[in-house]
Amino acid sequence: MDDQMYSKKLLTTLLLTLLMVLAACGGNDQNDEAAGGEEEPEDLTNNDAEDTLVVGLDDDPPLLDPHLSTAQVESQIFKAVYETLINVDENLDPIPGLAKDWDVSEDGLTYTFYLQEGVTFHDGADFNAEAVKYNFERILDEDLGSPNASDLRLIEEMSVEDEYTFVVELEEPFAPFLSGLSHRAGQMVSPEAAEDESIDLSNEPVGTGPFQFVDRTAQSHLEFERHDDYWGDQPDYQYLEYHAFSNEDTRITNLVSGDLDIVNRVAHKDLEQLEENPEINMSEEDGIGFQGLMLNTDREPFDNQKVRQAMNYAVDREAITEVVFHNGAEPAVSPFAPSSWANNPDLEVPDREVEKAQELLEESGVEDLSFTLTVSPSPAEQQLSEMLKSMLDEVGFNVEIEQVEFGAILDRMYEGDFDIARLGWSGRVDPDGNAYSWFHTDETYNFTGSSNEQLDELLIDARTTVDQSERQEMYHEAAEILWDEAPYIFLYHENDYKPMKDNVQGFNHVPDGLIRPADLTLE
Amino acid sequence: MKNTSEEYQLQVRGLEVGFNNKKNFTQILNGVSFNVQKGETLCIVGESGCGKSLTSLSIMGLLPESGGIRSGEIRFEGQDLTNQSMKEMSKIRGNEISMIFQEPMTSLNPVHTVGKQIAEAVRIHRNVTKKEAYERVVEMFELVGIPSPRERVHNYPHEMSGGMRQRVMIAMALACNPKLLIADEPTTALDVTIQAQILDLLNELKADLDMSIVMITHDLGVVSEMGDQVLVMYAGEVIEYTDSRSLFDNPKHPYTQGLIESIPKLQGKTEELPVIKGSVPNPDEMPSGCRFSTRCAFAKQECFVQSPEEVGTEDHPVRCWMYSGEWQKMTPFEGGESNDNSSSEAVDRQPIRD
Amino acid sequence: MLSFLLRRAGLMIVILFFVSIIVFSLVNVLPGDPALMILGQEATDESLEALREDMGLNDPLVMQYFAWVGDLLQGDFGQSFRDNTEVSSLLAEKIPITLQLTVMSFAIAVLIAIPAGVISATRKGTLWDSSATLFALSGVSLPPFWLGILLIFIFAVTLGWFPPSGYVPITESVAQSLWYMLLPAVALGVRLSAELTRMLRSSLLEVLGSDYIRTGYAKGLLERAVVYGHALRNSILPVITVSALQFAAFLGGTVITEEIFNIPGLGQLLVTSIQTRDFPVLQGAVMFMALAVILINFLTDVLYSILDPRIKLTGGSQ
Amino acid sequence: MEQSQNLSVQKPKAQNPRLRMLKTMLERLLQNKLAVFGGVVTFLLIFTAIFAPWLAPHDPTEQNYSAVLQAPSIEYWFGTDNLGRDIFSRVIYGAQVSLQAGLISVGIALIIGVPVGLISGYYRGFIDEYIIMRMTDAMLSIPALVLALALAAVLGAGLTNAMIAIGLVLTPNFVRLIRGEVLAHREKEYVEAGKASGISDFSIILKHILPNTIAPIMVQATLAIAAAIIVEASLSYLGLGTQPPNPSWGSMLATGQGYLDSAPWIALFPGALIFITVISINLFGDGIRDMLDPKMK
Repeated sequence: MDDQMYSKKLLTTLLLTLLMVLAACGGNDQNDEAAGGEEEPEDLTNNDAEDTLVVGLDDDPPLLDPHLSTAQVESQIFKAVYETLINVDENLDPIPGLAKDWDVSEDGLTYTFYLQEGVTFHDGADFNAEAVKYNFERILDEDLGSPNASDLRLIEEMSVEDEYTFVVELEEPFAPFLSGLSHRAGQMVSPEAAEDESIDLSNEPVGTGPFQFVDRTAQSHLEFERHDDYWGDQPDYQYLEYHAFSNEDTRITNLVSGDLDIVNRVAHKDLEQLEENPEINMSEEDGIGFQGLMLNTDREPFDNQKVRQAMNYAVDREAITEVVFHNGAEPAVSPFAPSSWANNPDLEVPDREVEKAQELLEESGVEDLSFTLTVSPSPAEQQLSEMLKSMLDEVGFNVEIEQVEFGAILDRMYEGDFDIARLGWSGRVDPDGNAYSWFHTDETYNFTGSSNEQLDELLIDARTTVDQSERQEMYHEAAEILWDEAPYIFLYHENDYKPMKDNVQGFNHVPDGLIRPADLTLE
Repeated sequence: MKNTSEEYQLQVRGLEVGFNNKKNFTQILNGVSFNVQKGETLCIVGESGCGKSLTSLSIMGLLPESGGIRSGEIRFEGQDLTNQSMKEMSKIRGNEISMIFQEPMTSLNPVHTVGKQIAEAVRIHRNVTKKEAYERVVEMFELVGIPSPRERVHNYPHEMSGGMRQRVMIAMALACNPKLLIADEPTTALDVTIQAQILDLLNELKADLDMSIVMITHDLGVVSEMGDQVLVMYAGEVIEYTDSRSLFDNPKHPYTQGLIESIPKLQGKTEELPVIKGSVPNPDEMPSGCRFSTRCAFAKQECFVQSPEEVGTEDHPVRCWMYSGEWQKMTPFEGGESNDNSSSEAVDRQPIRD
Repeated sequence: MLSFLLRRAGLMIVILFFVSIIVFSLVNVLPGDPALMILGQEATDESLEALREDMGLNDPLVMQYFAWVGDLLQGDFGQSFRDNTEVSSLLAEKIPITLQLTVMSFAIAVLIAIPAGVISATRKGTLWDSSATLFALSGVSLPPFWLGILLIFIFAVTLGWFPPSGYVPITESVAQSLWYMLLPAVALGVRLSAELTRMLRSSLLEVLGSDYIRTGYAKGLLERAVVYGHALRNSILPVITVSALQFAAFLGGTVITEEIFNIPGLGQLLVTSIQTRDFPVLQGAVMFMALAVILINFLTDVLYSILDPRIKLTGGSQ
Repeated sequence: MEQSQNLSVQKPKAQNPRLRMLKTMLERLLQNKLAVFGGVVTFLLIFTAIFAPWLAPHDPTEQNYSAVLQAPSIEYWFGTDNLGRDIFSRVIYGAQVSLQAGLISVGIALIIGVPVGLISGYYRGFIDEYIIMRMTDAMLSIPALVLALALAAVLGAGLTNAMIAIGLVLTPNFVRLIRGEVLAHREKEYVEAGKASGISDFSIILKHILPNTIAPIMVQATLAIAAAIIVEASLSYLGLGTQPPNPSWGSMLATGQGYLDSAPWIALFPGALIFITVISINLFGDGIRDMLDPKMK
């Protein structure tokens, strides 16, 4: 009833305003109400501009609880308010986070973490081994249903050695374990806040990070303030805000002529324009994800390997990276970015070969080559899908494009109700994160329905092997199998761009694409 | 004309009024002249379409946008109203010259109380407070005989009867003590009993307030009750002009005669004349001769060709060939439309002569 | 008056009942599993089933409907699938933004329409009249999104006077907030303004020809006083009715306007909720919009009766 | 039998005044310069849509990666878009989509709305008063675009579904209009007479009531086409209407909005076409309304 009352009040106000306007007009001239506002479009914020950093995000982060989080954009926020046990540097190598050091046993089964001392959560709770244990248990708790539990699933036992020493025993060696701890599974929430029924961590995060949560305006912006008791170096500025602009043009406008200081994502069509702008600095870094087409191998015509292979030759990856991404992406042939140690340099990007594709199609003997390409309705996706249609139609396919919201695409994936979907991966620090759950039989993101025993074996071996050069071999081989099997048509690796105002300094471009706000200084 | 202009409250001379259509000007009033003395009632009589209302609107300066005064003058207390600015006119209107209209039902703004509408008129012309203006309204309500005036000022028009509303209109018109009141068919829309009440009221007020009245009506019954002077109009022209006694005793123009004959049969709202058949010709189909010729039972051939001059005495001018010297020499009209539709009764009648 | 109000209120409830049926059935045939939506990609079958049971998704539709309406009546619009926020608080957050847009464009519409309509009616046949008529004619055919893009192109991209899009809360800076909202308000308001101009012109012409206007002049009022004091108020009555009837379309216009100018109001919430299959939000937003339309129409009737004393609210359905 | 005989006898007689009426109506229409303008432009648009394949200088979906975002030129009159496609050709083909959307969705609204309105108004009663009318009230209280958006989301993106959604949204307008007309006619003498002489309800509705409602339906339908075109463009703008790469003015506008600073022609031309189409149809519709009944204005 409250809301009805509220809306009633609002409407009454509206009506009264209307009346007042009418009355005013009947009486005399009315001043133009906007006459006073001839300032520049600045000041999204009421905090002191000198002391505030404003980050522009491409989407409103839905869930601020790192253990429940699935959306990429949420991780941006976590870099302000939470900290992970392990951090990664620009080369994606692990560096200390809340764990100042760690030991891994020879057999790769026992991990001992030596924790930072004197760390407190924003609510005053102490950070210690018990807190880590609490967090791990929380993630593994089935009632919580954390989508990030898989990173910790192999934990057999964990123990609090002393207040600042924490030991984990794994069931079997798990190479990506540490990199998982640099991500959501390693994020430490305040146990007190998590237990407190009155605090909704999804909306009011409580961590140990350099900034503490102040306020959130749903689907608009988030406000943070410097955490005075932060154990590390104090950030350069007092206030931090995240503003969501799902519209890429608005986001850029607010960077160029508004008061966004740095932006997490930029439409490639705007790259040249931003690079020419003297007041904007652009940081570029290879991405770690992959993008392409998910083929439903349970359906015709993609149950036929030759048809799938034909697609690999039908698409012009160079044209795509040039026209859609303005050269801000690298053509892709495997899940591993060219900069990754897992990348197989022998796999070269093929030229577009129409005849070869047509031959393969002919060999396949499949006659009905029509299918629906499901894409999400963003401008770049639309542009890409139209290019793909044009290329594929030319070799003999008959493509119908269907624009469906991302959420609905996922829905269809789970139900297997699609022919081809435009679905990619933002990437993980460890190559396992780009391969296992995507291409191992029946794994979470393997919506293709494809299954290859040899590949499965390789992917499992690669994650249970500790030695990196051995793993590299395995991933090279896996990439070759993937190319040949072609359940997924790799198209490009998107580079990561972070445009910022020229007074923003200290930006450390880690390929995971996350902005670490505490590093930044304002000149 | 013996009197100098100062003695006249209102003096209209050679008024020519018409409408601008897309290209041409259609003249409606053709040289209308008359005088109103102080304290006198002048009745303007005629069927609808004769130009009575247009005359009154010309005086008020309320001609519709497409209408205009082509020539002539309207002198009010010696001052020519035809060349006054809008602003000057608005100072005169409702103040020195007031007007009441035919339709009391629609002449009041439905969304304001009657009191407010009258008070507004008072406040335009008198420098008084709202409260004083309302006092004046109450006073006027008493004057025009509206019972429990203090309550009635807060009524909306739709809450009052037609007669009451006409009283409200009168109160509004008289609120600023005008010197001249123009009443355009003030009783036509009302019941017969109410009509009489309103006319009595106007007569009383005229005496009390010492004002002149121009009464516009198609009803000679009204004339007999109100009129000192009578102006008979037909098709935009004055055809007969005299005092009311002479008019009834000795109507000269065949049209006037027809009007007078119609009195017993004319009741209430109809403006159709039972005696004179036909209707006033359209302005763009005006006969080239006497304008009444198409309906006149006595018309001779020349009547259809040539327009008659104003003849008769100074106190009783009339526009008809019958009273000119040439009448006897004129060729009688044989056959033709006008005689076809005149009844035998009309033919039998003889023109009454001096 | 009271019986009229009761009658109208009864009618409103019946209409709302039908609206709720429409909204409920729309959402329940929308593809997508709410449980999956909430639990996300890695949900187990057991947890999905448990949640479905918990949410009553396994109940018969009629039961689900009554449960939903029951919650609605207690002001419980449910929670967003996206971030678990209360839909009611989401609405409360978004409504003022849309309200600001609505009020501003309404004000702009009225500010344009009243002088345009008055000039056009009082100076009938002049160049002013023709211009106003041309404005009215083209204005009603200008889709708000096209006008919005045109305005962005001219005033933001080319001239750089305005921000091309975005929103500043009025609580942060009144001037800025109005400045940001000006182009969208114009884009949204012009169509209504054209409609109102057209209505006002014909209504005013009719009123200006009426007897009481002549009375006004006869008592010595100047044109200005007659037009604004007498004619306008009378001629605005039908205009108000029309604008109330237009309110639904107007509210629909906010959706696309907010999308184009990226204003985080109710319209954008609605579009996002459709795109993300956030059913409770979708239901809440649509319900609110319908409620607003119904209430506005009701209040218009009340307002009408205040402005026009002839109308006694004694009965009669629409 | 008797009836049809009567009709055949009356026909030649009745034709003359009818013809005369038609003539005066046409004259009235032709006098209205704006309506003539609207009609001519509408006709030109229909012509363009039908003969698009012959009029368009390029294939509207042909991509030319070496001519991306070209400004208007002799080769590309309206410039090219972000995939190097000829905007002029796309705009021409877009007319097909828009007009088709307008006509078909209004057709759907008529197919549902006319019978429902006729039956509801003719039989009145509980279902009419409390179900059908309140249902139309309810549908009309949800903003048309919002309802169309939700329906299109339910049905799935695509032009066909968008047209169905728009058609459904427009339906209550027609139901109300026709019901009102029926109510005005059902008490008339010829209906009473028909009833008395035992003619079936069905043929009364079909032969006597329906013909009398055609004029207002025509006017409403014309104006509804304009409204439908706007809603279709809005849905396409939001990605729920015509799917790429088919050219639709709404989706071209959406693409173009991102290039307003670098390639404004992408958005400006299709937008202008929407405006011209809608205003022409509106002018034409107003003209028809004035033609059928000059007092209705």
